[in-house]
Amino acid sequence: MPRLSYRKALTRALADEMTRDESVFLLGEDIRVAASNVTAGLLKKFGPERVIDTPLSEQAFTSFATGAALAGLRPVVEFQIPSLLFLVFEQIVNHAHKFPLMTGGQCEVPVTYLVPGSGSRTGWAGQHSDHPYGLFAHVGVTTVVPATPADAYGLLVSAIRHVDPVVVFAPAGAMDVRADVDFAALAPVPIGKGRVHRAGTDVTVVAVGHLVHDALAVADELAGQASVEVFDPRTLYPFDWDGLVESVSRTGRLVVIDDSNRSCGIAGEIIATVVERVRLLAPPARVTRPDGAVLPFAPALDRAVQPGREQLRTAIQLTLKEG
Amino acid sequence: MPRLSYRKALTRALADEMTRDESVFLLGEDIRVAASNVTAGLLKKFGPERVIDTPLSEQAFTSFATGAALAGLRPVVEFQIPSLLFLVFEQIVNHAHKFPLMTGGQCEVPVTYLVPGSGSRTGWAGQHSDHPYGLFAHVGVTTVVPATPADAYGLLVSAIRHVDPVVVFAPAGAMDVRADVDFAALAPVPIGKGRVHRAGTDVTVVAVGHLVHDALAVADELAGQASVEVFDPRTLYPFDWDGLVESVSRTGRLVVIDDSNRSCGIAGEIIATVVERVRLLAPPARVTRPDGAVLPFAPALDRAVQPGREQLRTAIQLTLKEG
Amino acid sequence: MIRSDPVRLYRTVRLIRRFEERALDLVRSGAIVGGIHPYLGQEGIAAGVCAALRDDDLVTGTHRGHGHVLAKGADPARMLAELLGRVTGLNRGRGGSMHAADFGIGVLGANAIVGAAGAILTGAVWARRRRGDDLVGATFFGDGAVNEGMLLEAFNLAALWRVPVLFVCENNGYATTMPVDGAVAGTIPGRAEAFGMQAAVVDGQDPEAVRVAAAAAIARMRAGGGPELIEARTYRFDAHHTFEHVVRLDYRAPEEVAVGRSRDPVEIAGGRLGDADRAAVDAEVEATLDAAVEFALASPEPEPAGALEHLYASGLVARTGDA
Amino acid sequence: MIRSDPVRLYRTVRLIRRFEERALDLVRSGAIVGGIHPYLGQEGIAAGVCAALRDDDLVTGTHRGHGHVLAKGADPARMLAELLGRVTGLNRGRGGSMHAADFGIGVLGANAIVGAAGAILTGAVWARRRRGDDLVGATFFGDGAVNEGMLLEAFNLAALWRVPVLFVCENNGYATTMPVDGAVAGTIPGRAEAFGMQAAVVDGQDPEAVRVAAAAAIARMRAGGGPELIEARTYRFDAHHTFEHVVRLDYRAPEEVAVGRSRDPVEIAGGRLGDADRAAVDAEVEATLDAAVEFALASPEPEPAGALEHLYASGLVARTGDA
Ligand SMILES: Cc1ncc(C[n+]2csc(CCOP(=O)(O)OP(=O)(O)O)c2C)c(N)n1
Ligand SMILES: Cc1ncc(C[n+]2csc(CCOP(=O)(O)OP(=O)(O)O)c2C)c(N)n1
Ligand SMILES: [Mg+2]
Ligand SMILES: [Mg+2]
Repeated sequence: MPRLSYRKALTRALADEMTRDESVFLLGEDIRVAASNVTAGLLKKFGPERVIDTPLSEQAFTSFATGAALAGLRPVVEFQIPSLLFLVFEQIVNHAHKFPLMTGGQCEVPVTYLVPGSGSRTGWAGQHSDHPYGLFAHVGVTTVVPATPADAYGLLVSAIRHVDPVVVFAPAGAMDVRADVDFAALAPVPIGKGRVHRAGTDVTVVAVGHLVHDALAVADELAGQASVEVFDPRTLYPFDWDGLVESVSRTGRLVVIDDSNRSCGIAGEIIATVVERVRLLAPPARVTRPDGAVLPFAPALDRAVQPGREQLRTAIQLTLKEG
Repeated sequence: MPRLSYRKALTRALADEMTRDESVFLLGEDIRVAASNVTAGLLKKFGPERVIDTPLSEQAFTSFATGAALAGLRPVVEFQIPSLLFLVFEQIVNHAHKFPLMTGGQCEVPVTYLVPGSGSRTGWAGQHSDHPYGLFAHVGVTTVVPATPADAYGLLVSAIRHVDPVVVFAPAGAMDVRADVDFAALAPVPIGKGRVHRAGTDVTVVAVGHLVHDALAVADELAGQASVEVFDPRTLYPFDWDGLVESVSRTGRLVVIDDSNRSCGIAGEIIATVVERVRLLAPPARVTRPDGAVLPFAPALDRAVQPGREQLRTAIQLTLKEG
Repeated sequence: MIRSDPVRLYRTVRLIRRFEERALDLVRSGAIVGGIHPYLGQEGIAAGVCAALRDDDLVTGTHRGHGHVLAKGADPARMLAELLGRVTGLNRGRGGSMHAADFGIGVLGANAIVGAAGAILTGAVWARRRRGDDLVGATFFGDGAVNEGMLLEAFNLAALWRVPVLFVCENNGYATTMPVDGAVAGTIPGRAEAFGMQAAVVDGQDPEAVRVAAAAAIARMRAGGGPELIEARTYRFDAHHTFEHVVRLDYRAPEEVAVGRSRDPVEIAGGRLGDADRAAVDAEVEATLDAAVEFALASPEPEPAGALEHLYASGLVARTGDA
Repeated sequence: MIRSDPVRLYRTVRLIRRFEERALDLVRSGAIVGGIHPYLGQEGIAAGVCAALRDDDLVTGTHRGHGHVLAKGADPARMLAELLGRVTGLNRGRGGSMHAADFGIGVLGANAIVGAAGAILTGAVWARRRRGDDLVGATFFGDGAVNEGMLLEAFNLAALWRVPVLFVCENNGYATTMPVDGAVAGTIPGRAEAFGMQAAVVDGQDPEAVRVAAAAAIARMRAGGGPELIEARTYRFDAHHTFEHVVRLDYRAPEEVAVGRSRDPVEIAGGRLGDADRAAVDAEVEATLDAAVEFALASPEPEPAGALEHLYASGLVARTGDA
């Protein structure tokens, strides 16, 4: 089977949707020359009317996309840096998200916000290394974080077709992942549906984004000691609670690994919802960034702030011991 | 004892700190005439050099405050609407919050962001009724939500004296609360310290902001059936985990009521942290706004989206039945 | 309306005036919850601009938006029902005064966030033109909004991409209580000119003068010109918001208010009609509004169970906030 | 520097040039992680402006900020150590290239968010003056930044409150790959003039011309004038960011680059010195940088255990992300 990289999967999803649906167009900074590499080749294929470089006016172009969506188009807005989402938070949350309810159902806002390279890009330091998906899960904007090339393709396609705004985080730690993929089998991945990457019976590990690969590696390492199920929610909001509850009901144990700040993050939400619905055999555990984390520049410090395999292994082992 | 309203407690805190410390000044929209009523009388007392009306340039004046704080002053920035915090999210999170770490400890950013009337103000609809304190708890900005006049005074004083940025949410539902207060006993309330408003033995109810009063009312109603402890965290970040764990360890049961969206909210964080540290007798429960809530205009709909006493009563009763 | 039509213009101005006066009564009686931002005194601007628009053109309004929505042709009965939070309202009672929208007639909504709508309208007009509709747009905002960065970004985008949007600044001298001279460095037309836009200043109290200026700008825009700005000088006759009827804010001298109110757009437009014509219009407006009030008050309130209808266009049902 | 001092000016320009070239070597060797935004070609602007400032004046830089920090007087050894993420760095290795700061000499930091620093500097200068320090500030930004609403808001605040800030726009023709003509409607000086600021265009390749223009503006500001803007026309000799050394982006014709590089500030400043003087400066700079590289490379890396030191000025210790 041919290999597909995560990055190229995103490109392919954009190209396929632009081909399928004339109303899809791209908006962003340096997307013509494809500085992020995700829009590579698209200018040539679809022309400058559908691959539009914007001035550095994130607030205006985000709301411009809202307006274009209200008028029936399907904009995909690329953001070069995850923290640019802070800059346009008002435009997404207060407008794009709220328009359908506030107008009593008069409109739809089908915008996709794409963040290639979210989380730490080693050496880009404090203002370029955030992973703010939890913020969108809190306000209730559809949020997906694909882990694999096929899911990157399928979720981006679904995001573009979705009638509500969707934020697509493509973690820097996943962008270079490659996988054997049957191109003919590439298909939309339903929003709100998780995926069991590896079945197990002793503990459910929920891993978000690139950390799915770390979770799989740790599960392999521990294979002799324990049977670890790895659950990838893929969509953080709306979350596949039924899928997860099914898994945890079987295993009775829960560990979450998530590359965002601890307090009020998605890992905490997962634990809270699970303990509301399932009686666990042992206390749940999570591995996250610390509270309030800001990523320091020096590479060793940057890594120290991100959740890692070592911590996950310890968390799993602790959970297995208790109960 | 004299009566003090929550609103007047905020005014008094501002006046006392401005008197005590020349470096404190106020910045905001319509604060000279005190449209929110919180700055009433301060222009006359402290003059236009310390009570400064700004143009409608929230981003610039928020960062202006950051700069002034870097230069040794202590700005208090008033925001008329909670969702204005969305508009300045980048300025607070990416700059004010990150400067100390990113500069390797070269600076402090002692800014207070004051939001009088957060949450629903009935009839102000979708863009004016948010309660986004969970967002700040996630990014790690110090966040306080006082429930009583004395705490409003004491926490605002502490916020102003704090060397890091602090967001002070003064819920609309608490602004008209009055209490008998010994003025001589008004004092700073430590940041990060919760308060047991009512001791109990059967269940710990954690209530945030104005909902503390609802929780106390429900606890009274249920007095015949159960002994309810009401815990008011007062500070949401950094949270008084030790105080809460102490309470829940005694009662063995936990219910949280919080007027913000469910997913990735503070209620979920409270449940997650508690179950990590305490073995409960029954599944914990929370009463919150729904996921992704936008407050509709019509008053009955607005109320329907906010958590209320009825729901809290049911949650407590369910929790008591189980286990 | 390329030609002058004094009767129509007067009818619009009169309709808005009397609508507002009826709405004020309903605020006083408590039937309208949350109050309104009365448009009294500024009617000539919405009337004049909308008279120069075609039915298929698009507009966005402000927090002070009743006039914009009515002038574009919304049904006063459904508008009033919206202010009363009834299911028959334009937004099915979900929006209220600050969010009234009527997509069917090109009203993409009043908007409660100052300066936010300009970019949205720019995107919508651009998208509709791209889809082949030969229309233009007009976006209303106050003198306070020209200090919002997001609006200035929208000026740039619209000018750069030559999107035919008429930026209509209603300069009523104040942003709430902030005088324009205390907030705007430079001039309002100067801000548009800085982005290469043509800008004009017009007497906002004279609906015909506004119509002429708007018609000229719109004609240029329809002929392929870029966006333009009109600063309409006006005066707000009443409170910033009806809360001022309860809490007196001291920022406009009575003499100033008297001078401001002396130039009344209703009198100016009415003075151009014969007595009989004017009386006929007045009677017609009164009958329309009598019916509107009756309709609105008789309309049912929405069911609380449906509080979150339309939250997601996708039909996603959000998790409730219950335990 | 009210008078011309060609030796000093050349020394600064040459120092920045050679610093950048050394840094590029260290990027290529992998010693500097994450890459840099080289300031090559633009040295004359930082050198000229900083030559017109006093030691106690304040500046902020950009993502392309090495030149600004060095020209204001930072120790090249500690600056280089910062780029290498060493504890001896200006920010103790926590900031890196885009956040280098030296509060002791009035450098409130480079800043990785385009357009963000202007309001911060405005607040800082205002605050220091209010505390009795008779100083001014200069904030550097690119041609892309003039499309950011937050910067335009800062123009307004500074002009309105007459804060003596020199807004220095380094127009190098591109924001990453976006040509200035594709992004800026109107002109750059026109944007400042719209807010009532005086604005000048200067040849950014001639350090002395920059110095003269900056000195004139600063003299007016010190005499009580308001903020001013200088647009310095320049050309970026190298990549937007060193990632371009790896991934070729196609947006500048080789002929254009050749023309751009033909006016070299180092040659222009050097040409005003006698050969001996120039050689002496060159030798001095080389010695300084030899020592700097040696110092930086010999400096220890920070301990991962201290990754979150300085996260809170209050000393708050954040919860870790471990289970
Ligand atoms: C971004 C934003 N800032 C502040 C407010 C609160 N607010 C509502 S209306 C208003 C004044 C607006 O003034 P102007 O733009 O002149 O319009 P006017 O009210 O005079 O019609 C303010 C400060 C808001 N709704 N949005
Ligand atoms: C607000 C914001 N938007 C986008 C970026 C990503 N980015 C970094 S530098 C840059 C280009 C900046 O152009 P300009 O202001 O002209 O400065 P130059 O790089 O040419 O020196 C962009 C888009 C950013 N850092 N901040
Ligand atoms: Mg106004
Ligand atoms: Mg540039």
